[in-house]
This record gives sequence, C-alpha cells and structure tokens, in this order.
Amino acid sequence: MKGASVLPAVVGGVVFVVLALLTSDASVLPALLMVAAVVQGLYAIAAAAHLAEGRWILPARKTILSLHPLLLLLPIAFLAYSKNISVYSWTEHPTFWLSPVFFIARNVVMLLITWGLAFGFSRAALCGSERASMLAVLYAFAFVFNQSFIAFDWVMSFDYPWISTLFGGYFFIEAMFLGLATLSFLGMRLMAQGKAERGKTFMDTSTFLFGWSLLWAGQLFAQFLVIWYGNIPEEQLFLVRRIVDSPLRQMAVCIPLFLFVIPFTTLLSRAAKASNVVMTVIATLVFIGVFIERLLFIIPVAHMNAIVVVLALAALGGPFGYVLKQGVDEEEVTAGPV
Amino acid sequence: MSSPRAYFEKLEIDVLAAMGKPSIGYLIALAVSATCFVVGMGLWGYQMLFGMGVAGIRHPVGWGVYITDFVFWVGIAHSGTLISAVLFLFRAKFRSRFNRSAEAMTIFAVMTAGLFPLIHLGRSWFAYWLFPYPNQRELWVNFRSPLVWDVFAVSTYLTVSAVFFFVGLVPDLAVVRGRAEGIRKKIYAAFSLGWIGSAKQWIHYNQLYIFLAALATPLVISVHSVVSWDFAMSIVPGWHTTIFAPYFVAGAIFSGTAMVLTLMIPMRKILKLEDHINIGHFESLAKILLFTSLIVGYAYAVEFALAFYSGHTFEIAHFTYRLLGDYWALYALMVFSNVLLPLALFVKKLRRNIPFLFVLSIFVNIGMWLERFVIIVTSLSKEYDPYSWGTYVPSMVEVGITIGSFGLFFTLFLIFTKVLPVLAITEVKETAL
Amino acid sequence: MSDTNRRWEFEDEHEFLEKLKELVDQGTPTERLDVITPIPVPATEEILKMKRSPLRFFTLAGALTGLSLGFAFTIFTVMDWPIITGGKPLVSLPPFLIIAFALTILLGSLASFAGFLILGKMPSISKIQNPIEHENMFIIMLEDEAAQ
Amino acid sequence: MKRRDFVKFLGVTPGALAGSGSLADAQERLFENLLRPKQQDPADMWVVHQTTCTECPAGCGVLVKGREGRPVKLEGDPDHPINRGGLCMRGQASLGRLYHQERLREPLARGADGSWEPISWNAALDRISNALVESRGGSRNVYLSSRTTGSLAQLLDEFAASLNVERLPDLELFSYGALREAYDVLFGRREVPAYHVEEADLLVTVGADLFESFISPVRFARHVSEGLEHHLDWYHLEPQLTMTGTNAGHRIHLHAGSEQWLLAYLLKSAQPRSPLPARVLDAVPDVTIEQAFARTGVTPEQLQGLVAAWDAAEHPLVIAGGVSTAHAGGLPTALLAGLLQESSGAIGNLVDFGEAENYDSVGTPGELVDRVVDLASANVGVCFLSRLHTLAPVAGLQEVAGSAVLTVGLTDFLYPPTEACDLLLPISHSLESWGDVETYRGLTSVVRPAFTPLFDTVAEGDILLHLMAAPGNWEDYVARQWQAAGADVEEQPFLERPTRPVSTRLRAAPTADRLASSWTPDTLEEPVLAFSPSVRFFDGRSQVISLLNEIPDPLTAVSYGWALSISEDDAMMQSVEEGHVVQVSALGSEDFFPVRVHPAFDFAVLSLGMEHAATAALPIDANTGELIRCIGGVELGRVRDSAVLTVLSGSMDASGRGVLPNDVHHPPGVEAHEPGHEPRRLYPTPEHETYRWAMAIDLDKCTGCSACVAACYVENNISIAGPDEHRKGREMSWIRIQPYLDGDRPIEFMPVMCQQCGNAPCETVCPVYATYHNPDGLNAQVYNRCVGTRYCANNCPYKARRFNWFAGQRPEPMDLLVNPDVSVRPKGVMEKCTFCVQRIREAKDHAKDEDRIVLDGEFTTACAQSCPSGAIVFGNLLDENSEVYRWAHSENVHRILEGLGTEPAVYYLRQDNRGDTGHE
Repeated sequence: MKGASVLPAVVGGVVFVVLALLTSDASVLPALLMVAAVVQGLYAIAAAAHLAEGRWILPARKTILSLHPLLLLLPIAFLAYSKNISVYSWTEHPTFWLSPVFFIARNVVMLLITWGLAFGFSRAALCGSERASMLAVLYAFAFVFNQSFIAFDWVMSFDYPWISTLFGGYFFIEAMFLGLATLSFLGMRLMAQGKAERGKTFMDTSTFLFGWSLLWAGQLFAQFLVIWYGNIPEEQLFLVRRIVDSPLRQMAVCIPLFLFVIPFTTLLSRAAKASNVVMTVIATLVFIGVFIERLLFIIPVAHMNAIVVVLALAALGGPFGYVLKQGVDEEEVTAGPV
Repeated sequence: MSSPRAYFEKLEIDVLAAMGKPSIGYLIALAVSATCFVVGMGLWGYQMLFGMGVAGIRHPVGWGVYITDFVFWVGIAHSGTLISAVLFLFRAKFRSRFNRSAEAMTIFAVMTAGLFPLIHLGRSWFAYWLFPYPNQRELWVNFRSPLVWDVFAVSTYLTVSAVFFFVGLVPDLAVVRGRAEGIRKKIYAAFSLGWIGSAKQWIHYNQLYIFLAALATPLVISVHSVVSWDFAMSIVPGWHTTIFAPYFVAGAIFSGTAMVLTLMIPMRKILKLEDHINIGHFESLAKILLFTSLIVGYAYAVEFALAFYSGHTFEIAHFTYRLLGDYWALYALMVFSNVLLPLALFVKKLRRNIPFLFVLSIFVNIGMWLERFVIIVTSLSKEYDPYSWGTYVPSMVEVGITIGSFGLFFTLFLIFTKVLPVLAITEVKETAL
Repeated sequence: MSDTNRRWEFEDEHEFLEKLKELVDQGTPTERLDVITPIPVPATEEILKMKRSPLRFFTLAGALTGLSLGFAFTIFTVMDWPIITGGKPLVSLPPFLIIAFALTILLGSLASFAGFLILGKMPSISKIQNPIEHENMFIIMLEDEAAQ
Repeated sequence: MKRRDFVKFLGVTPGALAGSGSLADAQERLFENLLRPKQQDPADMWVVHQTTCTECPAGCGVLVKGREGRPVKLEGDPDHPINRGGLCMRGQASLGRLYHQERLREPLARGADGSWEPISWNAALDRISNALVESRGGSRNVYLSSRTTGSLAQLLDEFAASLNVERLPDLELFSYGALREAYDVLFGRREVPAYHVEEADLLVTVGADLFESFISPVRFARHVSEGLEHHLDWYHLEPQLTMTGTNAGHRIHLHAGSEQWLLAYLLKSAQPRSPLPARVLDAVPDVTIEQAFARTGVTPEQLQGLVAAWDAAEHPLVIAGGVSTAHAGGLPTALLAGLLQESSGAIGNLVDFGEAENYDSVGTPGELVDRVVDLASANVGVCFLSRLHTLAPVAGLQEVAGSAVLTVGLTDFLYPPTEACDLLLPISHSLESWGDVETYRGLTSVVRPAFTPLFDTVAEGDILLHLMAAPGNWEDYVARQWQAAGADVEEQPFLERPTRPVSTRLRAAPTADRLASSWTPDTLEEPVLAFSPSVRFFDGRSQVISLLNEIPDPLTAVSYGWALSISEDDAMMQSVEEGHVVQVSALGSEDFFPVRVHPAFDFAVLSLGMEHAATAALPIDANTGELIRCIGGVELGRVRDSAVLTVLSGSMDASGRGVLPNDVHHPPGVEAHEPGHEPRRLYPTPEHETYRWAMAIDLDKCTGCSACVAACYVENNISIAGPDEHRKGREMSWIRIQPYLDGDRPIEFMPVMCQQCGNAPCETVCPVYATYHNPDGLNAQVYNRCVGTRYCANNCPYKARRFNWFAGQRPEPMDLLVNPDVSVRPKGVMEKCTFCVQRIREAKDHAKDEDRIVLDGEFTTACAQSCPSGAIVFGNLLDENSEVYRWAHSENVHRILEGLGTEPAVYYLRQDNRGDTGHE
C-alpha cells in the first residue's frame, strides 16, 4: 500500500516540479495551496479525532494516515515554486521578514517538520502506541503554524504591507473544511463498497460540515467587516482589487455561496445530511469554492497561465485522489456503522 | 451499582440538601458581597453627581476599567452557554455536572456586565437613548455603531440564556416540587408549569432543548465577536485588527471556564457534592481551558509578529509600547497567566490536581482581566498623534465600582445556590445510567 | 377487572419498556397509553409511534421573522431620516447584518419556547394544582375510553 | 470684512458735570448717557465698538463685540495701523481681566489690623485731598505709574503741577534702556525707533524677541510674514531659545553676553555702505573670525554665511534687543547694532525715528533707583502707585512707598505693590472708561468705554480731575485734547498725524568714548540663567488672567506654574530630571523651580519666564539702567522634591508619523498616498453641494503665538480646566499648538483642531447620532444628544475631541463672559471645534436674506481672525476662487495622517527644508 501511494506521488511531484521550472509566474501556486490545505487538513482532523477519541473517523482512518508521502511532496514542490519568488513585489525591497532566503528557508523547514510529525503520528497511531497522542498534539501545532505561514507568506505578502491577522486562522479553518469534505467523500465510498453502513457517524461528518460552513462564514465576515468599516485605503485596496477590479469579480460571489449559503441552508434539513447526492454536491462545492478563492487571491496581483494552473492541479491532485482511492479500496470491512 | 432508582433518590436528596438551611458562613459571605455591591452603587451615584472626572480616565484614554470590566464579565458569561449548548451538541457527558451553575453564572455575569456600559456613560441618566426607539424628533439610534450592536447582542444573549436556563430547570423544578412542602411546594409547582414527565412533554422538550442549544452556540460566538468589534471597528492601532473576533471569543470561553472552576471547586466541597462531581469532570474542564489558552496564545503571537512583519510605524510603535512601555508589568503577568501557566495542563497529573486547578483558575481570571485592560489602555494611551499621549491610572472610584460588581455577582450566585438545584438532577440521572 | 385506568410502575427502565412494547403489541391503542418517566426515554417515542415534534416549524418561523425584521427595521430607520456618518453608505448592510443576526437568534429561540409551551400544553393549571409525581418510577398509564 | 457694514458706535452725549457735584453722581450721569445696547439693539444683534487694547504697551486697535450690554469677544481692528486685524493671546484673553473674580470692586482702606475695609469713594478721595493739604508742610508727594501716554500723561503733568506732586518716571520692566541710551549716544535721540522689517530683505535680530514682547509683537508678526512673501532672509542670534528664534530661517545660538563680539566682527568684516568715521571704527576692537568663534561659539561657517548674506543684501536690517541688551554687554551691543544700522544706511528709513515709540515718560529701573535713594532721605507725604503689578525691580521702592504718610494704590488687582498701600482706588478697565494712547509719534488711538462698569470703579482720569477739583469730567478732557488736535474723539477710532522725517547725524566722539568705556571683554560664565520673554504674561502683568495660564507656553508646552527649562545635556550634567524641584543659586531667594527638560533648548542656558523677573529683585546694568536678564555662573542647588509639571504635550517627537508635513513612513516599495488624490474605496466619500467648509494653515507663517487658541476659548465658551486637570491631560482646548522637534527648526509649531473629516471615524461609532456629517462638510456635534460614551474621542486619530469631565466652573462675574450664540456644554458630553459653526450660520442667514451664497472672506473663524501673521485662511473649498481653495491646491500641501483616508478638511502648507541650514 505504501508503494502504491509513493509511486504516483513521485510522478505527480516530478510533473509539478517541471511545470514550476518552466513557468516564471504564480501559475503553480493555486495547486500547491490546495493540496497543502487538504492534506494537512485531513491530518489535522485525524489528529483531532485521535485526541477527542472520536470514533467517527475510524473507517477511513488508515486511508488518511497513509497520506504522509504527499506531505513530503510539499517542500519539494514549494522549492520548485520559489524559483519564481520574484512574483512577490517585496523582493525588490526585501525586509528582515520578507527576504527571499529567510522566506524560502522558513517555509521549507516548516513543511518538513509538518511532514515529519504527520509521519510519526501515523506510525504511532497505526501501531497504537501512547506516543500517538503527544505526536497528535505536536502535529496540531505544526499544522496551525504551517497553514498560518502559508497564508501570510505565500498569499498575504502579495499585498505587502497590507496585513490581516486573521488570515492565518482563516486558512487553517479552510484546510479543515476541505478535510471534512474529503472525509465525507471517503465515507460515501466506503458505504458504496459496503465496507460500512450508513449510521450516526456519517451524519456527524455532515453536521460538522454544516457547523464548519457557519464557522467559516464567521471568519470571513470578521475580516471583511473590519476592513469594510475601518475604511483605511491601504486595507480596502486588498478587497477593491479582488471584488471590484478583479476580472474574476463575478465569481467572487461563488465563494460565500458555495462555502456558506448553499451548505448551510441545505444541511439545515436532517434528510439532506443523510443523502449521498446532497453530500456529494456540497463536498464538491466546498472544493470548488476554496479553489476559486485561492485563484481570486492571486489573480489581481500575479500573472497566471490557465493551462498550467490546471496541469499543476492535476499533477498534485491526481496522486492525492489516487492514494485516497487506493486507501479506501484497501480498507477492510470495519466493525460498526459509519 | 444499586438500582437506578436508589441512585436517583440519593442524588435528589443530596442536591436538595444543598438548598437547606443556610450556614453562618453562607450568611456572612452573602452579607459581605451585598455590602460590596451597595458601596459600589454608592460610588456610581457619587460619579454621576460630580462628573466622570472622579474616575481616572482622561484624554486620550477615554475607556478604562469600566469597559475592561464590561468585557471581563461578558467573557465570564460565555462559558455558561458554551458548556451547556456546545457540549450538549457534542454529546459531552460531563457537561451535566456543570451546566446548571454555569448557566446561572452566565445570567448573573451578563447582568453584571450590563451595568458597565451604563456606568461608563458621561450621562448615565440618558442611557435609554441607546435603545432602538424614535425620540420626539423621530431620530432612531445609529445602527452602524458597534455600541448599538452591543445593545442587541447582549440583550439577546441575556434573554436566550435565561430561556435556556429555565427550560433546563423545568424537570428539576418538578422534582423539587415533589419533595417540597407548603408554600414552597406551591411556588415550585407554579414554576414547573405542571411538568410531569409524560412522553408527550418529553418529545417536545427534547426538540426544544436541541434547538435552543443550536441557536445558542452561534450566539455565543457572535456576542463576543460583537464585543471585540467595539475595538476592532475603530482605527486605533492595537484595536483595529481582524483576528479580534475569534481571539475574544476564545478568550471569553477561556475566562468563563476558569470562573466555572473557581466557583465549582469550593461549591462542590461546601455543598458536599463530591459523589456527583468527580475529578474526571474537572479534567474535562481543564482540557477546555488548555485548548482555549492555546488559541489565545496564538492570537497574542500573531498580533505581535504581524505588526513587525508589516513594518507599519504605528503598529510597531504600539506593540513595542505594549511590551516595554508603562504597562509592561501587567502585560508580562497577563502572558504568564494566560499562556505560560496553562501549558502545565499538558501534564495529566496537574490536570487532575484540584488545588492546582483552583489556583490556576484564579490566575486566569486575573490574567484575562488584565488582557482586556492592556488592550484597551495601551492602545489608547499612545495613539497616532504624539502630542496627545498620556498614561492612565484607575481612581479609587473605579476600583470600588469594580469590587461592587463582584459583590453583585456573588450575591446573585449565593442566592441561586439556595433557591435552585445546583446540579441538573434530571440530566445527571440521564447520564448516570 | 377491565383494562381501564390501569397503572404500572417500574423501577427499571428496561422492564418498563418491555411492558410498554407488550401492551402495544397486544393492540392497545397508543392514544390511550401515556407514560411518565423521570428522564427522557427516546425508545418510548418509537414504541408509541409518536410523530416527530413540529416544534422546528416554530423555530424556523421565528428565525426567518427575526432575519427579515432585522434588515427591514434597520433599513427603514436610515431611510426615515438619512444621516451620513463617517462616509458610510446609508444602507450599510454589513453592520445591519449583525442586528439581523441577533434578532434571528432572539425570535428563533422565543418562538421555539412558545412552541414548546403550546405543544406541551403548558403551563397547565390542573397539573400545577395537583401534579402527578413520578417519584423516580417509570410509569405506564392506560386511560379508559370514557377519557377519550 | 467690511467693518463699516456693521460697526455701531456708542452715542454718548457729554454729560456736563456740575464742578462741585460729587464723583459718584458724576458717574451716574455719565453712564446714564451711555446707551444700553440691550434697549437699542435686539439681543441677537452684535454691538461692536472700536477701542484700543491696553493689556500691554503695544496699543493694538480692537473691536469689542458686545451682546446684551456686555462685551464677550475682542477682535483685532482690521483698519488699525498697528495690528490690522490680528490680536495676540494677551489681547484676546484680556476680557478675563475685566471679568476676573478677584478684581477690586470698591475702594478699600487699610484697617487698624492691617486688613482691607471698604470705604466710600468720597471718603477715600477726601482722605487723599486732606493728606495732600497736610503734605504742604515740607514733605514730598510722588506719583508713580506704569507707562502713560496721551491725554492721561498730559493730565498727570497738570495734576502734578497743581498739587505739588512729583511725577516719577514711569516704571516698565521693558524700558528699552540700552537701546535708548545707545541711540542717545549715537544720534542724540533717547528713543526707541520704529523698525520697518517689512521693507528689509535681510533681517538680523540679536536677542530681539519680535514675537513675544519686543515693542509691538503683533505688528512684527504681520510684517515678518509679509516679508516672507518676498523672501525675507532672517538670521536670529540669541543665547537662549525663544519662540521668535524658532521662527527665524536661521536661528543661531551664541554665548550669552558675547553679542558685542559678534556684532563687532560683523561690523568690521562687512562692507560698509556709508563708511563710518575712522575714530568710531578704531573704538571697535578688531575681532578675528577665530576670536569671534571663541567668544560667541558661532562657527566660522555660520559667521561667514552671515557676513556674506549681509553684504549681499540690499536693505539689511539689524535689531538688537531683548536679553541681548539686558546684561553688562548690553550697551556696546546696542551701540554696535546702531553703528551697523548707520553703516548699512538703514537709519532714516528702515530705522525710523520719525515714528519712534513714545517712551518719553518711561524711566529705566536704574533711574528710579536713583530717585528712590534721593526719596529715602526725604519724608514722603502722599505716594500714588498707579497701574503697577510690581515694584520688585526697583530696590527700596517698596520701603519708600511703605514709609509714606498715605500711599494710594490705583489698581485693579491686589498686586504686590498694594501691600505698601493705605488706600486702594479700584480703577475701571479700559473697556469701561475713556482715554487714549499715543503708541508712537503720529498715532493716537482712542480708548472708549464699551459698557457700564461692572463694579464701583472709576477711571484714573476722573480721580485726578476730582482731586484737582477741576471742572468737567475725564471724557470731556479727552475730547478737548482731541479737538485741540483737530479730531473728533466720538468719530475717529484713532488719529494718524503725518510724521516729519528726522535727520540724524552720528556723533562720533561720544560714540567712540562710550564704546571704549562700556566695552566688556569677558562674556558671561556658563551656565547662564536667562529670563525669557513670555508670550503669555508679557512682563508678568498678565499672569492674573486665568485663561493665559490655561494655554500652555508654546515652547515648553507647560501650562500652569513656573518651570525652569534646561537642555537634556544640562539635565544630565546637573543630574536632575524633569519635575525635580531645584533651587537656583543666582536668585538667592528661597524660590524653588520645577525643572522642564527640553531637547530643543541650548546647552548651558537655564531659562525662566520673564514673569518671574517681576517678583525677583534682579540686578541692574549700570550703563543703561536696565534690568539684567542674563545672569552668568549660576548653579542648580539641591533638589527639594519632585513635582508633576502640567506638560500638555505627550511627546515632541512625531518623526515618520505623518503628523508633520515631513516624510511619512512607508515600508520600502510602498509609494506615499499622494495628497488630494482620492484612493480606491469600497464606498465613495460623501459629496457636497454648495459648501465644503475648509481651512488652510501656512506653517511657515505660523509663529506659535497661540493667539488662535485664546480666541477660540473666548469665542466658544470653552471652560478652564485648571492645573489639577491638566496634570491628568484633561485640557479643554479645541485648537492647540503642538510643538514638535523636527530637524528643520528647533521646534515646529502645528495648530491642530478638529479636521472636519470627509470620512470621520468618530461619527460612525456614535450610537445616538450625536455627531454626524452635515451637508456643508462639517463634522457636526449635537451636544444635547450626546450621552458621553467617549467612543468618538477614542476613534479620532487627531484627538481633537474634548470631554466634559466635570461641569465647567465660571466664577462670578466670569459667568457674564459667555457667547450667547454658543451653548455652554454640560458635564458628561463631548465637545470639539466646529469651525465656529455659529459664525457660519450667521453668515448663511445673512446671505439667505440677500438670496445669494456666502462670499469668500465674508466671515471667518475666530482663530483665523485673530492670527497676527495671517497664517490661517477659512472658506468654502467648492468655491474655486476662494482663498482656501488656492491654498489647498498650492504646492507642498499636506493633511495630517493622510494615509488613514479620513479626508480631512484642514490643509497644512509648508515649504520643504525652509531655511536651508535649519537651526544651528
């Protein structure tokens, strides 16, 4: 099973690196952001479930815990991308925090640490040792800081010196949002393969998605309101560029729609929470919504090539999907309902 | 274990015993708290008579201890609904040991908090102008002002918490009714609304309780977000920052949980409820404490780091001042109590050590009060224009009124322990099986 | 003796449930059966084939009213007397959303509570005056037809 | 502003007094005839009288704006030749003297136990008459007053002659002894000439504090700012920092007492335009640049620069004065300055004896000391002390006054001299009585009563006339004087007589001799104690006015109490800290002074406000008879304890904060927000239809004199907070002069008031709409809607909002000093600058009646109106022809904290690096 997951990872990684080296703009960034978010997010959920002794993750546990090779892929991919670091305007006037070397170094180190802890946690958890809990906690720390720095460094620093202190938190909330959506997919596949029967815990995943959409909306509003109300030109410029000037501005409306309005309203009903169709749609919308948002962050401030964006996404997303599929297929029938 | 009924009976007896004749110690405590409250109100009167100037607040520090107290008490109010609603949704069993007192605490804390916006007004006697009604010239309030949001958020919070509290009480009031005599029986009967526990009642009751919990949860989040926006909506460096909403919510839950510990640990002893509340239950609270303290710590770190990350003159100047300026000692104590000390909870031994938890909870209460004070005062005392810089020192009036607010809170809580069952009897029964 | 006005009391939940099931299986009309329990026993709902409580419609109605009222109210006031503050647009939806949210929760919960009282027929004067105490017993009551 | 449009004069029919009639009913009759504005004008009508300010000898013309029979505001008279509309803070605040609670309200006589007891006017005057009669038996009567000119001087002489009273030379702390002595030596004219700085292209001032107290500060401020228009180059050399110094393009610090060396060097090194007699030149020691540097501490570069500028200039003008002529080297300094004026051909035009100040009757403290010595032996009968706030400078005077048979004080306050008095006659304020002032040759201005006296007070003139038993009253007397001059005192606010050019010839012999004899080779030993001119208290006489204590000193930002200002280095060397209360050796007295450590002050100079000189017995310069204001070799004594100074400035360092129009900090690669350019926003800034009231302030012209602050206080009924509140930072001023340290000048002054933002952060946060954006672009404040959350103040980045921590105190009769157009704010509400909305409303109503919009310059705010240097313009930004539009769209315009996007309506103008070398 390891080999099965390592190989595609390597392939995808190579393709991605090549793409990154060929391009000189930010085209590969969205893919990098997405995969970093979803994989780290899934692990975060696994860790949380482990600590909370949440039973609801059990069926897909193995699958998730076998994702760590993809986490190792991230530092490599990031290094390749950082060849195009000049897409950040601050590189013309580096500061202490924003100097290319420090920038690249700290991110690579953090990605490696995150991978290491995820690896350790997977090992410990699967062989059920005590150290798992401790590693889970450490991973949670790593996850939070890593996603925060991904937010601040990879995305926010495009609009230097604009800052939003919640940006980091917003990112790891979204990462877990994606994680939950993935979990929902896994649950459905497991049920489809008859390896688990519909039960309370699938509902729980849906309920979590429901709650998360509200939480996410809160995070979004908390940032928007402060900037909208403060009316400080430098801050408003960030929003103006994206929702007033951006070529994608019409699509901006999709973000709250896909990530909050639709999930929240539909999942109000208990029936929807149990329905495969609904959950498939919702989980997909979450993925699309987050991806659009990532694009929207970058488009006004850095050039991207549509084809490369898609190819890069395939290069990293492909292995990810494959590994999950493999994992689920190799899961043996679990005791108890999902 | 013996038959469930035996346990039920014992539980009822134990809990209702707590509502029996007040001890001398109780009466003294009540007298002291009441006195503090009365003195505090007296000082408020004095302030209204002579003017706001008797407080220490000054130009440019327009807000001081009063707003600090407001935020502090609203924060305290938060654990109640959190423990009740959120944990209910998460089906966390240990909640049943705390939800009753926590909810009571919520209500009393909100009432206390509600006083401070009035106290800090230059013209308290016109406080009603903040309520949404048209004056003679049909001028309404300014719904764009965070202070009006406060009015809505806090009053909603009080109402919903009260409803939630009462609904949870109904079956227990019926229990008390069953064991009470004479006039007390009649009163409890009336308040239990004729609850008998028939299936037809339970089915609606369960629905109601879930919905109230589901509505209260986002409310908890929103209320303290709104409170945080009192600051974040401004353009004051140190206030105007996006992380405030989640940061304050976490802080609120943090301080609220600490207050639950502060109250429950002695209460458990005094009311002899050791059989029903065990160390495991406290450990669960300790975990919440640890979790929220980590979030708070994260917020401290991010605020600080990004100030320097951005290179903004004002941000850098402000956070340097917060760290090294006139109030450095308070800031240091705050970081110690809210971030460093709680890290000890990673150690299971300490998580389960009740004296330690008690001491810790006191530190956290102090630390969280200081957090609000530091945020409010340091930000205002050195703002944009250096000509208008100045440091603030609270006056005795402010100190007195603050003590008075504790007086009010404890008076109400002490009365509560005597008139209502401090444990959610029915739910404890439910979870005991 | 006939099956009218029978009353069974159990100390144990399971015995109670079994008896209840038995009664229902015997074909006792569920509307004549009533149970009183010191704690909620979800199982009874299934046995008695009770319908899911319509309380949620109260909640929904209340919440929606609150939401719309919140926006209508705030927008009306700024239109009624337009006053510019801080260069913000007259109809400033982001702030108004906060008011609307608060009212949604407020009316939502109040409506739910009202729904509870109405559906549960509370407060009930008769039950207040002479309540039935379960005394921690699981009770089954069978009313006679006359009571219908 | 057309004064004639609205000026209304008092119609007073001269009430002929029966010669015998008692003074009391003379008063009655006189004021019955004064019209009572209440009856003749509706209460909402301003009644404006033209008169002359007597707060200091400068004699500026003022318009007294009265309502309901009481004056509530003074404004500079736009037509008056001295101030042309400007008025200094002392003038603005002088109403505070009129309405002062502690003003004498009735005649007082010293009781047996030494306490004051009321006495009737007639009784009091009879006592004096009797004493005068008794004094015929050989004892001498003396009359001492502060500077007296015009009709009163005339009357005093008659009085002295008719009642055998010796009139002593008038006592002034600023007697210009050195200058008058020097001009006497040089040209035989013992006078203070007029200095026409507006006609010079290079101005070199040596210690002359043009903007604080030197001759006529308001006029100098106007002339210098006119000079700046045509690029007047200005070198100011002084031992200790003054407000004037901070305004000079080149401010050069030199060692106290070394001025003569610098001037000698300049005289010798510059090319003379009209060569001086060899004999005179020989008397001037040759000073090499090294010597000059060694003596003065002025670097060779600076010296050469100065000489170069002097040679290059067409009309250079040097003025010595202030502290630089008030020490042992004072006379040679003044002499050399005179010689430079002579050699540069300034005498006769730039230095004009034709319009010399009228100081005829004023003696120096030195002269007075001689008289006292002579009087000490004689026995004094009646001793009159009129309008004196101190006798301290003249040793022994207090004793002489005390030993007199009857000492009569004519005064409005219980100033220290009254301790020597047996009888006190409360004299009317100049707004309550007739009179005139001859400021300089060729200009006499009327002092005209604006309303009936508040208390039982009488004009000095009437007292004298009564004692002389002369017919007619003081008003008639003044009128007669004016008729004699062919003018009508009723009609003319002032009388300008053509002045004959005065021919002067340099008197070589005495000049040379005096130079040689008075030359002092040694400069003062450092550290030096200097008595700085005080823009707030003049020579201390104005310190009784509470408002002037409330407004901080522009240099030190200290409001209440004396403070000894020292540089940071001195503080370090003397190991004292701010607030330490120390003793100063030189003064010997038991006085202790709290220390104000000030980065901008010069090393080895300790400065103390001139108002302190009014109480300390300072040494007197033998050459000139002038008070010594620079004392060498002082030491700080022990630190007694520590005090909290009432410093209103939180910090003077605004570097990189975008407050001052200097570089606003932006992170690298981020371009500054360019002025006037509207940034992209999520929602637009409000538009305005007809008016967008705005203000523009030229920081190059602003001298920091704080006249605007005083004007604002009086116009807007701002309450006085007092020292204790000031220590808590709770001042109430709506406009403040913020002093900033900034490489450009020693101190930058920045007037800051509510910026009336287009996107005002304060407005949105108010829950009750107590503040909002009105259609004219004003940030309106509705006092009676305010509940006092203070949120607005927290959120105002300019901190322009003031909260009423307590109910404002207005001790009777100060309660009469209220502008009825402006509500008095109750406790617990927020208040702030409204751009004088009451004036805006008045102007708009007026325009509406004539069915037009308000014209530019039709009215202006109190601060702009009062500004002596015309640094503030106010108007409608939407009117493209308006002055404010021109200013706001000129170069180097800046708005405070522009990066916040608040779109303020106050524009600040400043040339970058004005004065290339900045302060040396």
